[in-house]
Amino acid sequence: MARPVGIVGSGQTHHGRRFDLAYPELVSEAVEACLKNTGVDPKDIDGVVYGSMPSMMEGVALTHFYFADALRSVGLPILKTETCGSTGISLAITAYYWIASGMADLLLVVGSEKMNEGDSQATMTSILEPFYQMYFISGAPGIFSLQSQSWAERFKIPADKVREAATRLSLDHHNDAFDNPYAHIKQRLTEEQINTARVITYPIRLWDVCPNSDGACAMIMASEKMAKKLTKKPAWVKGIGYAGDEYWFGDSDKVMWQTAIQASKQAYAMAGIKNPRKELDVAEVYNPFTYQEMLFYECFGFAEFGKACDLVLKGTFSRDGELPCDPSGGTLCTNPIGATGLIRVAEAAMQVQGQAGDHQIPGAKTSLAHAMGGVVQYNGVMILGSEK
Amino acid sequence: MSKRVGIVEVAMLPGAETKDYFLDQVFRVTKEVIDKAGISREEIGTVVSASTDLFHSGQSCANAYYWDAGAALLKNGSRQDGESLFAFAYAAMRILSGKFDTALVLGVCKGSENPENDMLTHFYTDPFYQRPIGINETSVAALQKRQYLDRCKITQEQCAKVVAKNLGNALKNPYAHVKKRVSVDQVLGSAYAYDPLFEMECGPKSEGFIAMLLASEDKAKKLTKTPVWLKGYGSSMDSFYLGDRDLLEGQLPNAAKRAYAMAGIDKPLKEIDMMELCEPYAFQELLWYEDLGLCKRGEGGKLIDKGLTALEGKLPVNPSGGVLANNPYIPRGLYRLAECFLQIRGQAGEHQLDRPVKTALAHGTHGFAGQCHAVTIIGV
Amino acid sequence: MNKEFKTFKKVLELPHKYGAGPAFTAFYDGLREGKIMGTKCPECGKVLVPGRSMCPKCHVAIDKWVEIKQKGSIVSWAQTDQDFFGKPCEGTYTVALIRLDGAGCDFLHLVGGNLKKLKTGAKVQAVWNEEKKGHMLDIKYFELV
Amino acid sequence: MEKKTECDVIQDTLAVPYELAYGPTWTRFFEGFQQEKILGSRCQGCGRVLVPARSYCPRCFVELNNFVEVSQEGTLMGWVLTDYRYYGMPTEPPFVSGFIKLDGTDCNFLHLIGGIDLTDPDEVRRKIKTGIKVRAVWNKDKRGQIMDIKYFTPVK
Repeated sequence: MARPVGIVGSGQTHHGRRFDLAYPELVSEAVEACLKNTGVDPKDIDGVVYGSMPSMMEGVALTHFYFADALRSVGLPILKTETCGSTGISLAITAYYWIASGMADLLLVVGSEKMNEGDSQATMTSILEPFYQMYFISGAPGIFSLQSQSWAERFKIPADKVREAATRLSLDHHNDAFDNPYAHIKQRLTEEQINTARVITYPIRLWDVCPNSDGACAMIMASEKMAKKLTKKPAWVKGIGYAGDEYWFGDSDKVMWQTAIQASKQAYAMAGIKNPRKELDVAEVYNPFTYQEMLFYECFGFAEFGKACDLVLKGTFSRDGELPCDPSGGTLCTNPIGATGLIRVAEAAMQVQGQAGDHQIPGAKTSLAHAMGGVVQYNGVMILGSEK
Repeated sequence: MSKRVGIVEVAMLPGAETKDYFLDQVFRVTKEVIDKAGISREEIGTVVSASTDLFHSGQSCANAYYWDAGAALLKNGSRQDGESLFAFAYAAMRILSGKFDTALVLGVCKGSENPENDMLTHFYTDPFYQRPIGINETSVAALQKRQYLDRCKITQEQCAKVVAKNLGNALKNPYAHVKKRVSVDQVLGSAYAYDPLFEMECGPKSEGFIAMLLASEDKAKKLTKTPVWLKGYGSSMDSFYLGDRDLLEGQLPNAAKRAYAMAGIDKPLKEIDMMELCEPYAFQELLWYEDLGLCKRGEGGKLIDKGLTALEGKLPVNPSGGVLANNPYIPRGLYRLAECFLQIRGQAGEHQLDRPVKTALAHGTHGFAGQCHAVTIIGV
Repeated sequence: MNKEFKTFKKVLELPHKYGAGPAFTAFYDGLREGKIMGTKCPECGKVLVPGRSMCPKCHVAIDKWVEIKQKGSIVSWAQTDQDFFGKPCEGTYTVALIRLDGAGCDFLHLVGGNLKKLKTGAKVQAVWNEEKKGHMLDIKYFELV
Repeated sequence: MEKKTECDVIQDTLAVPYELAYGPTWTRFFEGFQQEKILGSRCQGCGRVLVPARSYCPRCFVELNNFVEVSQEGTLMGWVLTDYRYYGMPTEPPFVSGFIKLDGTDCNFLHLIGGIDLTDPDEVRRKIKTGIKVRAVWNKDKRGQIMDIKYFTPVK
């Protein structure tokens, strides 16, 4: 059996357009906030795990060098984990295995991105090789639009119904973001505004899509002994799942998406969860696009295949619903990519620690965090619990 | 929790630049290690790779590209950016956690497709202060060497001896990229890359594709009669701005201290049988001797003068020819470890050392003047 | 593999806008006025140049700016006549770590002018361009005194 | 010194050149293009026909070294209309990317859908629907690259 691993606490930057700080200063803002929130003595830290999405976005190669001081990693061992969009959750997973191996007791985990400094569309396109795929996948909106349309088509869901459910999600998340002090987009919207907003790639409209955010998230993870010393209420890592499929987009089914299904099943099995909708109290699903969010609900077993729209419209995933999803406003309202997955974990941890403030789901004991990355390729899932 | 992690098998491609397709090369080396170990792709527990985005690959999210070619399809895998010994360490951690029985470690870098290393390392700089000054890894190495010559009274001849030794060793290594015998005089007669650093003191730009299979203690014993065990690991990071650092008092002693403590080593010179050091610039090998505790500060030159680190010396260093002979930027740390593994196994071929190797040390470094170091100790 | 296969040449062009943040903005403002500005850490008292928003050792926020002397001595230097990517000047390129008088760290810049007596430990002083744009190279180079 | 509320921004474009190797499989695939052929590979393990041609099957993890010509007609499995410019775009927008299951193959092939007026999104939605049959249209001038196929066009 692996050693238990707990999350002590975290710190985030105020996400948004942050030209008020140079990049290392932004990283520092999250690190210092985390140390302050957790009361950890930096001298006790055994190592640092850092990652961002791709170096291209930063215009600096191998950014762990650049941020070495801001990360407080000087003189410490470091691991630099990068798995594209899923980097954030992969960082938490890295720290989990590092501590579970017995090679560390207390780790600082940091993810960051300054999306507004680079050209995010160009970055997305540079993920694709120039022999074949690069020409046909017009950045993230293009690929997600393709995926969502295939999903609606597969289960014969009428376009109006999908639109209505997507609008509901957009409305809910944008409202939720007002209760999250760190969220980027804080915009009161009406159904009318969402439904008639500019089309990005049909059927995806402006408010169905996440923003480009600058931001960072830092988290302290610890062995059982250390976690108990540092906090009365750690969030324990109960389950982990991660999977990736083929690079060539056309090689695998992205609707009944095997990596999303498998990652969640692995995590549920490790955590002993049989009925996720009943047993989970809250989920932080990586939702850069409203349409895709529903596909995840189905792959994760929150809804039967083809039925997510119905449950969304019933309010199952709203703040007061059976399984509240993304009460933080989610990725839809805040997306500094390299930090995004880690923010999901940090938010899911705060929920089971009862420290989520205005967006706390009362009595939450078990939560799920998720991130996605690659050419619609990777899914990572982490289950957290208030009990070990 | 697994008590130990064993290296079961390794496969790698030579460093010479080819016009082969990147994914074909990843597949070939992965398939080879799996076949050698006699297992199926399905049996592999996890895959941890090392590569880098964009700058040393021309592609963002490079690991997405080679995910399936690297046997990771539908596996719980991950990737380390920049340093391949990080990937090794992370894979070992995954096994030690008790969650996986086997782990595949990959290191990939297609140097032939990239512009010169100096162009890419120029982008390690911050855009505000160090980039406008135009530095890159080689010019910073020259700054480091100047201090080494000035402060420690190391001579140019001593640095050149490292080149002659390592390239001499590489002649018999089938995986080496640069194969030519050079004399100390030839090195000293070559042009300066940046005064005081000679061009012939700099590593080449090579390709690297390497796959290594790790397993838990029980599984390793089932898969091979001769597993080689992980004994110690340590890494350490230095400050970013060059002006904030003392380029001669870096972080390698810290990384080594951690690895030695884990391996229970007090006297490295006595207890370690061979070393593979990462010396993209020849003089650094001498500096690393000192940092690793083989001698006092400033005495690295004496070690090479005495021939202590030659093939037939007391502690051979870089029998493979080191990074001067083969420099696939990202996987070069893993190539060091692979050489240690083969030497311990007695499978190094023509350049097999003429005495038993029981404990070996592999070192990786990346960043300006060794901003980050990783040290791995393996043994029987 | 003897057959030579063709290759695909591509140039990745990456547009960037780098936010300089408060510390570099203040440092550049200093350059615009012909001053080299550093900061003094309230905890360890170390003077760092360029100035920082946070001490890399003590991790405390710094906002005490001090003007740094424009003279110092060469700690290390490297030199080439060749062209290379990112070269900021014509002809001989000499990059150096310079310990400015009173500073607690080395300053990275170019050395230029008459280089005959160039050696480690040599005294240097800043030479400025007439037009100052708030850029590292507003200091043209450091020349031997 | 006075604290500024506005910080400096440095603008810069990095241009980094790469030279990527096609290797034997892409070379053969694009040689096929020059003869107006689309080549795939059949995996001897799972029996799937994969297109573009491959040197290995990602699922069975066996080496593939056969080339089979596949049909130039197929079924549209998904599509997206892009009406913005971006780095690396194949042609001036608007354009439609499609996910095409070529007859007899076991994966989806990505390419453009064209040959119809793309300026009116509603018109596009009436003509391009998931499930319709499409056929490859070739450029006259072939350079041995993916855009030698001009696009796939709906079959009447």
